[in-house]
Parts: sequence; C-alpha cells; structure tokens
Amino acid sequence: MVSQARLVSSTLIKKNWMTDEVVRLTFSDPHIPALAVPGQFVFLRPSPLNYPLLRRPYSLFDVDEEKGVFDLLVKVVGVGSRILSQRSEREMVDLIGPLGNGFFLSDNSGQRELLTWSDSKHLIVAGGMGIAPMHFLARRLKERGEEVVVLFGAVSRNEVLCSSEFQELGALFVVSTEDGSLGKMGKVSSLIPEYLSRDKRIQIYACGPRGLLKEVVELSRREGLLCQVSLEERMACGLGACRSCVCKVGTESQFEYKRVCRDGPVFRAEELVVE
Amino acid sequence: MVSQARLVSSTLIKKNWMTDEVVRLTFSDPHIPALAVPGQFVFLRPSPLNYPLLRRPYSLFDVDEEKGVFDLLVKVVGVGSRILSQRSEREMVDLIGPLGNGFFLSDNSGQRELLTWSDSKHLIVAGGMGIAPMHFLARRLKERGEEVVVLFGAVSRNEVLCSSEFQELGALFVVSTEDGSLGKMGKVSSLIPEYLSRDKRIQIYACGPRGLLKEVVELSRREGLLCQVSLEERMACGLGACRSCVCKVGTESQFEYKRVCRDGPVFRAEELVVE
Amino acid sequence: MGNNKINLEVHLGRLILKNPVLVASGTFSYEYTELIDISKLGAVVTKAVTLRRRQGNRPPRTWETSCGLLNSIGLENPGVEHFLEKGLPCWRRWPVKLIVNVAGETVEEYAELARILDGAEGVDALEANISCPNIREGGIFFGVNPEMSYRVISAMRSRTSKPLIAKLTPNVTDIVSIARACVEAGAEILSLINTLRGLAIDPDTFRPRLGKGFGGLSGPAIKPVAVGMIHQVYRALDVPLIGIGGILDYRDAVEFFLAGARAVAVGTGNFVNPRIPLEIIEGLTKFLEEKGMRGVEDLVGKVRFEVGATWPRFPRTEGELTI
Amino acid sequence: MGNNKINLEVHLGRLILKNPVLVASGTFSYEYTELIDISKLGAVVTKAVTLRRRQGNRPPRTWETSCGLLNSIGLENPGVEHFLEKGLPCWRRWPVKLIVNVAGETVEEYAELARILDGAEGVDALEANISCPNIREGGIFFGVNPEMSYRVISAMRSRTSKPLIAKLTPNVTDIVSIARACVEAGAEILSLINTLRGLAIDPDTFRPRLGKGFGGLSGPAIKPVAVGMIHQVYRALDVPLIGIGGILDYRDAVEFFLAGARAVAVGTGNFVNPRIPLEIIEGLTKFLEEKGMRGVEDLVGKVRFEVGATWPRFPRTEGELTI
Ligand SMILES: Cc1cc2nc3c(=O)[nH]c(=O)nc-3n(C[C@H](O)[C@H](O)[C@H](O)COP(=O)(O)OP(=O)(O)OC[C@H]3O[C@@H](n4cnc5c(N)ncnc54)[C@H](O)[C@@H]3O)c2cc1C
Ligand SMILES: Cc1cc2nc3c(=O)[nH]c(=O)nc-3n(C[C@H](O)[C@H](O)[C@H](O)COP(=O)(O)OP(=O)(O)OC[C@H]3O[C@@H](n4cnc5c(N)ncnc54)[C@H](O)[C@@H]3O)c2cc1C
Ligand SMILES: Cc1cc2nc3c(=O)[nH]c(=O)nc-3n(C[C@H](O)[C@H](O)[C@H](O)COP(=O)(O)O)c2cc1C
Ligand SMILES: Cc1cc2nc3c(=O)[nH]c(=O)nc-3n(C[C@H](O)[C@H](O)[C@H](O)COP(=O)(O)O)c2cc1C
Ligand code: FES
Ligand code: FES
Repeated sequence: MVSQARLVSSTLIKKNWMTDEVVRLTFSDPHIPALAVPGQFVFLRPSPLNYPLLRRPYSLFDVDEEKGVFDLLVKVVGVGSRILSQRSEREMVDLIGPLGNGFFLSDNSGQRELLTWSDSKHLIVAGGMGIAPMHFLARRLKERGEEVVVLFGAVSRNEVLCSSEFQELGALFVVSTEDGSLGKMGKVSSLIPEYLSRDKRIQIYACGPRGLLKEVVELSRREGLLCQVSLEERMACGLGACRSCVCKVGTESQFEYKRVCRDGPVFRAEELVVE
Repeated sequence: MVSQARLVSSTLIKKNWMTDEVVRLTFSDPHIPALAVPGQFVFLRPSPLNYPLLRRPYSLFDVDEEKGVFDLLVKVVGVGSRILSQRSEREMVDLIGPLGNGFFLSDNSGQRELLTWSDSKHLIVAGGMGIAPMHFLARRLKERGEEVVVLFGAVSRNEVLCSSEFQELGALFVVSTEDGSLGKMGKVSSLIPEYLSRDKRIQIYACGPRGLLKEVVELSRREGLLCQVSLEERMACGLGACRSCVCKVGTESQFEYKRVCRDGPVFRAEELVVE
Repeated sequence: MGNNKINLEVHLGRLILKNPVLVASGTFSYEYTELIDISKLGAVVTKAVTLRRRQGNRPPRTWETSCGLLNSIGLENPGVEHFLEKGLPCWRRWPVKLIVNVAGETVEEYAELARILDGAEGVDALEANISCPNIREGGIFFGVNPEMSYRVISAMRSRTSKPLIAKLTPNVTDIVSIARACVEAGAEILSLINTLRGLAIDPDTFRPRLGKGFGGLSGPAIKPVAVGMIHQVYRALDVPLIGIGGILDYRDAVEFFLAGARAVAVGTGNFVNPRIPLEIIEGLTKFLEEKGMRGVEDLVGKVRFEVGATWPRFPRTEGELTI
Repeated sequence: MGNNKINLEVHLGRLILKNPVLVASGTFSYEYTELIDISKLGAVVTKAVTLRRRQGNRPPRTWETSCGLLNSIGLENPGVEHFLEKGLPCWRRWPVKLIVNVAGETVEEYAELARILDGAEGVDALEANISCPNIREGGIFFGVNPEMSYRVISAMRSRTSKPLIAKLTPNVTDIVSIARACVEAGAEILSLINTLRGLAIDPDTFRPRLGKGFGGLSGPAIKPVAVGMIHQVYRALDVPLIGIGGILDYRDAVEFFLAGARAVAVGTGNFVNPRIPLEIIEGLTKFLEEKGMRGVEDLVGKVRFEVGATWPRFPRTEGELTI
C-alpha cells in the first residue's frame, strides 16, 4: 500500500469537551478526510514550540469528506495532550496523516482484502479511549447496511463517551463499567459472549488497554472468530523509520517485530502475540 | 535592606497590546503593589510547564496600591516572552517579587539615601524597552511635584511607547527615532544636552541598551551630573545565589563583580564599569 | 494507607539527615531563607568555597538551553576565611545540616581546605568538588582520572574527621572507576552528577554564549544521564549516593532513589521554583504513604529491570580498557 | 546582499556533497520520500547495517525526556545482504548521496561489512558506528577506547577504498584521543556525536522506561554537549567533521559550523518535523546571503572566543591521563 500521508497544517475549527478529560477536536483540512480510512491515525505536534519534542498519535474519530473536516478525540493524560487540549479555535496544528493501515474492510479501495459479508455481525469492543477510532469504522459499516454492536467499557460512568453519537449511527451501544455506575458491572470483555450468535459470522474490532486486547484475542481464537485489533505503542517517527513502535507478530517462540505505525496499527488477532 | 520578596501566584487580569510587539499585562496581587518601589522587578515563570526552564525578569511598569494591581510591559523577543504574551486573562502566573534595589529616592522608606531636591530636574533617558521601569518612577517623582522630562529613543515610530501615559502624569515626553520617522532623528542620547540647565541640579535615570547606557554614563561623568542606571544581565536565580548576573563595579583595572538581581538592577553611574 | 508512619530519615554513612532532600552546591544561598523555610531541608550544600577569594568568570555566565542551563560562574566566592567569618554564622542560625562544598586547584589546596574546615563547628560534612582543573597538571580535571581523584580525596581524608563526600563529574568514560578510587581514598559518600561540559554559540555574533566559552550543562536535559550514572555506581559499589541532575519534582527524586540514590539534591530546580525542594519532601511523603512504604530505604536501588535485560557493561578500571 | 551566489557544496575529503545537510543514521528511512524531496539533501545516512539480521530490543524502545529522546532500538535491521538486495536499489532511484552506517560486534564483522559494501555501487561512503559493544572484549564499547577504535577503523580501511567516516560516541573522557586514533587508522571524516548513555525509570512501576533498560539520549537536550565536542576535536585535528546532536533549525546548524563542523546531520529532528533538513538548507542559504558569505566554509570554526578566554584543557592521549 502506497502511503498517501501528507505533512499538513490544519486549522482547529471546533473544540467540544465530552467529559472532564476528553475533548473532541474538529480540524479542517482539504486532504485527510478524502484520503483516510477507519483505523488510521494522524501524528501531530501538540505545540508549535519544540516542547514537547515528539509528535503524538491520534486516531481519526471520524471524517467528513464533504465538509473537508476530521475529528479527533483527545484524552488529557500528560503534557502533550494537555497542551493540545488547550489550543484555541482557529489555531493551526502541524500534522502528518493519514497514517497506518486501517481496519480490514472491503471498501478500503481494494487495498486490504474483503473481510465483510452481509451475513456478518460486527462487534466493536472498546475500552476507554479505545473508542476513538470506532466511530469512523461504525459509520462505514452502517453505511453498508451491516449490523453493528458497540461494547464499551469504562472505569466509571463519568468516562462513558459518545453513546448518543453511536446510537445516531444506528449501532447498538452497550456499556459496562468496572464500578457498576453505568451499564453492567465488570469488564467489557465479559459482555462479548452475549452478543455472539451462531447464525452470523462474528467479526470483532477491538481497541483499548493491553489487558482487554489480550482477552479479546484469546476469546476470538477460542471461538474461531474473525478479529482485528488496533494497537498502541510509543512512537518516535510515526512513519516506519525508527522501529520504535514494534509489536510481536508470529508466535511467542517464533516472532517478528512489526511496526505499529506502518504495519499497523490494526493487526489481525491470529498473527499477534499480545503480551 | 531586607528583601520583602515573595513567591506568589498572581492573576493576569488584563492584556493590552501597545504595539505589535509589546503588551501591557496587568496582574492582581495583594502584596507586590504595596511593597514595591520604582526600579524593582519581578521574576516570573512564563509558563506553568518547565519550558522555558528559567524565570524571566520584568520591571514593574507601575503599581496601583489601592486596587492591588501591578503592570508589566512585555516585549516579545524570544520563547519566554512569546509564551507569556499568549497567556490568557484570568490565568495565574507564578512570580517572585518585588526584587532588587530600586532607584535611589528619598521616599524609599529611608532604605536608600535622599538624592532628590526640590531644585532638581529629573531626566529620564530610556531606549526601547528601557522605558519599562520609568512610569512608576515618573509617577513617584511627579507625586512629589518634581519636574520630569522623559527622553525616549526608538528605532522607528512604530516602537514608540507610552507617550500619552507619561503626558498624563504631567511629564514632558520627548521622542527621538533612529530613522527620523518620529521626533528628532538620531540617538536619544543626543537629546540630553538640550535639557541640561545650569540653574537646576540634573538627575538622570537611564535604562536601555548597553551602548546608550555607556554614553549616558560618560556624559554624566563629564558634566558632573547625578546619574543612576538600571542594568540588564542574564539571570538564573534572580535572588543573588548563583552569581550569574554580574556587572563590574569599580574601575576597569580594579573592579568587583556585583549582582544585578540583588545589588542592582539600579546602580550609580559613578561606580559602574559599563562595557 | 496513610496510616503507617513515614520516616524520611536517611543515613549516609555517619551523616544522618532528617530527610533525603538537599539543595545542590552553587544553586542555593542564604537569600533563599527569605522565601522558604530552609530548616525543613535534609541539608544545605554551600556554593564551592576556595582557599582564596575568586572573582569568577567574565559574564555572561549563564545561558538557557533546551530544558537545560549552561553555566560558567567560575567559582566566584570570597574565600574560606570569609566563609568562616561571615557565611557560616548565618547558616548556623538555622537548624539545618550544612555541607560545605570545596574546590581547589592543587591537591594541597583541597587538603588545606579540609584542615581549615575540620575545626569548624556547624559544618556537618565536606563535599569535594573534584570537577576542577588541576593547575599543576596542566589543567587536566581532577575528577576525570581515578588517580588524581584518589589523591585529592585521600589528602582531604587525612586532614578531616568530618564525613567526606566526593562529588563526581559525568564527563568520563567510566564513572565507576572514579567512584571506586574516591571510596578507596576514604570518601564515605558520593554525590553525582556535576554538570556536563558543553558549549553554545550565538549564530549572529559568532561568540560563545558564555563569556568564558565552555560551560557546564545542568537541568532536566541531563536527568537521564544522571540517573544512568547513579545506577552504574550503585551496581558496582556499596556506598551511599546523593543523586543530582535535573530534579524538579518528587517523581524525579523517586527515579533517582530507584536507581540507587539514598538522597537527592536539587540544583537548577531552585532557580525554576525555590519551593521545589519542599514540594519534593511533601510529595515523597505522600508517595511512600500510598505505596505503603516506611521510608526511602524501601525505594533505594529497587528499579526492576526485565528478566534477561542486559546492562551496558563498562570497563571496571581504566587499566581494563587497554587491551 | 542577496546578489552573491551562494554555493552550498562542501568537500569532506573525497566525499563531495551538494550541500552540508545530512540526515543521521537510524532516524531516516525510505518512507520519508513520501513526505519530502530527498534529492535535495546533502546525503542520506542509512540506519545501521549489520552482518546478519538483528531483531532489535524488546519494546518499549523509546521514551521522551525533557527536550530529549531516549532510545534503545537495538540495531534492528535485516542484515547486509538484504540491504544490498532490497534497500540499496530503492535508494538508488533517487539522485542523492548515500552513506551506509555499519555496526559490528567484533572487529572482523566491521571488516567484513566494509569488504561487502566496498563493491556496492551507489554507496558513496561508509560510516562506522563504533558505539557498539565488543562482544569479544566482554561487551566494552569499541568507541570508548582509542586502541579499539583504531582496530575497527583500520580493519575497515584495509577492506574498502570508499570514503570512510568514523562516528564517535560522546560517552568518553577524552573525545580527542578517540578522534585521533580514528584518523590515524584511516578515517577521512569524523561524525559526532552519537547518543549519550542514559536511563529513565517509571516511578509507578519501578521499571525502566525502555524494555532494554539503558538507552541513548538524543535531541536538543544534548546539543551543547555536541557543539562542545565538535569544537574540541576541531581545535585538535585537521579532519572534516559532521556535526550531529539536537539540530532542529538552521541556527542550530550554524552553531555547529561555527564550532568546526563542515556538515551537519539531523537526527531526532526528523521525527519532530520531516521538513527540518530542507528548512535548514533554505535557512542556511538565506543566512549566508545576508552575511554576504559565499558558502559554509566561511563559517567553519569561526567561533570567536573572547581574548583571554581559556578552553577547558584535556589530556591529549589516554596515556597522558596517568600521572
Ligand atoms: C495509533 C495510536 C492512536 C491513538 N489514538 C488516540 C486517540 O484517538 N485518543 C487519545 O486520547 N489517545 C490516543 N492514543 C494515545 C495518545 O497518543 C497518547 O495519549 C498521547 O500520546 C499522550 O501524550 P501526552 O504527552 O499527553 O502523555 P505523556 O505520557 O506525557 O507522553 C509521553 C510519551 O509517551 C507516549 N505515549 C503516552 N501514552 C501513550 C499511549 N497510550 N500510546 C502510545 N504512546 C503513548 C507519548 O506519545 C509521548 O511520546 C493513540 C495512540 C496510538 C499509538
Ligand atoms: C532587571 C531586568 C528587567 C527587565 N525588564 C523588562 C521589561 O520590563 N520589559 C521587557 O520587555 N523586558 C525586560 N527585561 C528583559 C527581559 O527579561 C527579556 O526580554 C526576557 O527575559 C526575554 O526572554 P525570552 O525568553 O523571550 O528571550 P530569549 O532570548 O529566548 O531568552 C533566553 C535567555 O536570555 C535571557 N535574556 C534575554 N534577553 C535578556 C535581556 N535583555 N536581559 C537579561 N536577560 C535576557 C532570558 O531571560 C533567558 O534566560 C528585563 C531584564 C532585566 C534583567
Ligand atoms: C549556577 C551553578 C553553579 C554551580 N556551582 C557549583 C559549585 O560551586 N560546586 C559544585 O560542586 N557544583 C556546582 N554546580 C553543580 C550543581 O551542584 C549540580 O551538580 C548540577 O547543576 C546538576 O544538578 P541540576 O541539574 O539539578 O542543576 C553548579 C551548578 C549551577 C547551575
Ligand atoms: C531512534 C534512533 C536510532 C538511531 N540509530 C542509529 C544507528 O543505527 N547508527 C548510528 O550510528 N546512530 C544512530 N542513532 C544516533 C543518531 O544518528 C544521532 O547520532 C544521535 O541521535 C544524535 O543526533 P540527534 O540529537 O539529532 O538525534 C540513532 C538515534 C536515534 C534517535
Ligand atoms: S514510530 Fe518509528 S517506526 Fe513506528
Ligand atoms: S541571577 Fe543569580 S545572582 Fe543574580
């Protein structure tokens, strides 16, 4: 796949705080919305100063090709995300994107193989900010008339995000919280069995903390489900040059390191060694 | 003199751009306005992040004891001043002040000797941002009924600052510009001779680029005028600990290093070796 | 949590401090008493004291770099006699341990400083700043060579019975060989790191940013170098270490403890915010409470390398380097 | 001004580059061709190539520090044969000089790499990354010892007629002694600095931030150290230098030229912004124009120390250290 990433300076046109810690940023850009596929990310400079030094990766929450805008969902966790969240509307943000390989979908202009069938049921499993790449994905699936269930896990109800956004798409949005303050109490992975059905091919798309991904991958293997996961690793270049962001592909005893930024961030569950 | 400096977090309450590059910042603080004397400075952190690392020194442009506010005049010259100038109203700025010894005035609660007489004429000579500490000084002098002339030199008319502010105080404000775009063309030092008078004791207060200070100090020595200058040197601690900010006191062949932050920033022309 | 009593006291050999947070040499002075309560500090380390008054280097003496500070103060100080007469009595007004940092240009100067300060009441320990050039040996820095370091420390050792700290420079191939030489010579505590040698030039004037030319780099920029060196020395030697280099908050301090430091000193951080040392003491107390720990000792050297991880290996003595 | 013709061409011994702006080893790959026009670069330096495929270290492999980057990639690469078959043909599509960075675990591996690459068309020079540990000598780093450095470089020298660059590590007491050994062994160009050794620890998990533990520090944090080392080597030896370390803009590049570098390489800067090398070329051209200069040569080594300023003096050989 030939990358179509560009170095751009996009204007931040809207800020919308979703929770105390998560802000939705809307950028206008002539290229990225048209080029991007679900699961891809942008690599941006939180500040025009050289501090923090490195760029930060953010998934495309969604794009609007017609309006020429794209959205990111940014959780404030450290210095880079804090600075980014404090940028003002109309400021320019320096970014590279779209980057990485998105989810395997038949409409990725043929770049990745067909993995969707009309008799499929699509289970999106997201833990916390793992929800970020899923809106774009769910929309694409719904546009093709697919059945989409979003299982979202958070620590507590004040971290539950985007339920109305997904419901508007026509996806079923099911929540679990670890403290039981909203939805079922417990881990989101425990919701999965309920939504498995014998008569449909189940396709799982997962993103979130390592522990969750490990569970989902193991469950998929056990049940023979099609499963793809989107990984996070520390990045330096974001382009495939530095080999910072590697994950293991193969088996625990016989593996190869692959780059999350270039060979991922989406990988098939079968090939991954999730530690 | 026992320093009354405090570590405070002051609220930025007003921003007022004076020129393209100079912004007047008004802070509210319960201590500094009451403690400060003209010529003192504050040492502030441009950003709550540790970048830039060091604090930056800014002269007190003026204080308002009653309202409990003080003003700084900040010229954007590098990363620290840029960040500071971009802070928003209502943000807190971490600062230490008031610091240093101010101008020698009889009303500095006796901490410095009387150098003002009713038969004096006070010539303030400022080059560029050297104007910053002078409003507070001019106000104090005018409050005591003194005759105050402000000679202000800039490169060009768009850098001329605060003429109305000084006129409102009742001071004569005379401008020279290097390109002749406003006032007399030439260096501000060339204005001085015009304002020397035989019948009054002349007191000069100078602040600005090194070249200007050197000229003013030499002229004062030649003419036997009382002259004090406010110096700038790179500071690290601002408190007198690190001995970064030294200047030479004594003679070229026999000098001692004194700290601008603690022993100054105001020095008597007689004692200084200006290089 | 929150219930167990935290005891911050640390034992650096014979030197017992009520807490492990110091202020580093050259970055703290009596003036700080106006802004913070210095009696809360584990100890104060003075600016370097030399035998005779030193005027210091020509300004500019500091230059801010990316997350760092380059300085060449040049050991400006009024000399040891003045220190004993004027400086020491001021510090003694405060109930805080005082460590006197000394610097010399010859071995004899270090020895003489040790002798003079040995009798001084209120001086709790001496710290030998061995990052100075040896004028006798053509200006080679004492601290870059194990033998020269040994000579300085043993000369001081024979003149003082006070706790003796050797302060190491990072500008060396093998910090462990220097550390070992200092311990063999009688240093009971090591402090590290001093500044990294560096140079900055103004592209407009072509002049060095510092009047002197070269300077020493400090601040957060150098923290990873400092943490690494602490750990190297910790693995090699059984001696209490004071960790220095870019510490700005309690999490930085914890990093140094985990690497093997038993105390830390804040240097450039005092310029950033004079409250940093006190904030570290508070933050550390809370951190230990939350972890259910009793004191700093529970952290010292507790970094957990992955099983199978390898460390960079270093020659054990200068001799070993020659193959 | 603006009228005189700027010629950015630089001669690094036999290696002639159309401009002095390179991209440093390990921080640039073929993927960058998608974002910038690499044919504008003075040269591309490849990621280290080793004799056999290397899997690299366990992740995490990078950690951002204050204005710096700590990395321990572990020389992941598919090996020299793969490079010749797959990598080199890609680079050759572009009209840009290519310098191949090589790393070995024994002297023989370096020699073998030189032999294999000697015949490779499209390889304009070899750069020996001597910051690797010598597995034969118990893991001591080649580049910290003059004799080991000499052996690596002379072994390569006898196997290749291509221009040979020795890339120096800053983790040494005396960079000049290493530089001299490399030149004596036949290096025609020196590049410096590689990364500073460092360690960062997570105060919550007690684990090193990097899977491997120690790493190498790069980025603006280390710039003053790099500029200082360039100047030390420049004053001591007459050999073309490539300055590396924290360069983010043309003013940083000018600083290195003034210190004595004849070319510069952008490393971590490529991660910050892939356009930096091209921006430096543009900025430098304008800067030279404004100064009325003809080329970079007018800047090289032109730093103006104050009259009477002294430089830190360093032992001239390791031997001199022993007193
Ligand atoms: C492909 C990808 C997509 C992502 N999408 C999103 C998203 O849509 N929304 C969102 O809020 N977050 C997302 N993240 C995580 C996000 O990149 C980090 O939260 C962010 O980099 C934190 O930066 P910081 O400076 O605030 O935190 P700090 O902890 O100060 O960052 C320190 C360093 O660690 C890196 N880092 C910190 N957290 C992570 C992480 N989870 N993964 C990888 N590197 C990390 C930073 O990039 C930085 O280099 C994504 C990460 C990846 C790899
Ligand atoms: C006592 C004193 C009072 C001052 N009052 C004012 C004022 O009222 N208004 C105003 O606009 N400026 C004033 N200055 C100058 C002001 O401190 C600098 O413009 C400011 O520090 C620049 O910071 P920067 O990060 O924007 O610039 P940079 O050039 O990026 O700063 C780099 C470093 O150099 C130091 N530095 C830069 N310029 C100066 C300078 N002229 N003097 C001393 N150090 C400098 C900075 O503090 C910093 O440590 C004063 C300086 C001193 C010493
Ligand atoms: C301005 C300044 C002056 C210093 N003076 C001394 C000194 O006199 N003696 C000494 O041993 N170290 C001196 N140091 C080194 C510091 O004590 C400390 O080792 C170093 O700065 C690293 O710590 P930091 O990064 O916290 O500043 C000085 C450092 C600075 C910044
Ligand atoms: C991720 C990364 C990988 C590197 N890999 C190599 C390498 O393979 N060979 C080498 O000689 N230097 C390598 N280096 C060192 C750089 O080439 C450069 O010398 C160093 O990073 C300092 O420059 P900088 O501050 O501009 O990054 C690497 C640096 C980084 C950050
Ligand atoms: S971040 Fe550099 S290869 Fe992925
Ligand atoms: S800035 Fe430290 S003594 Fe003046």
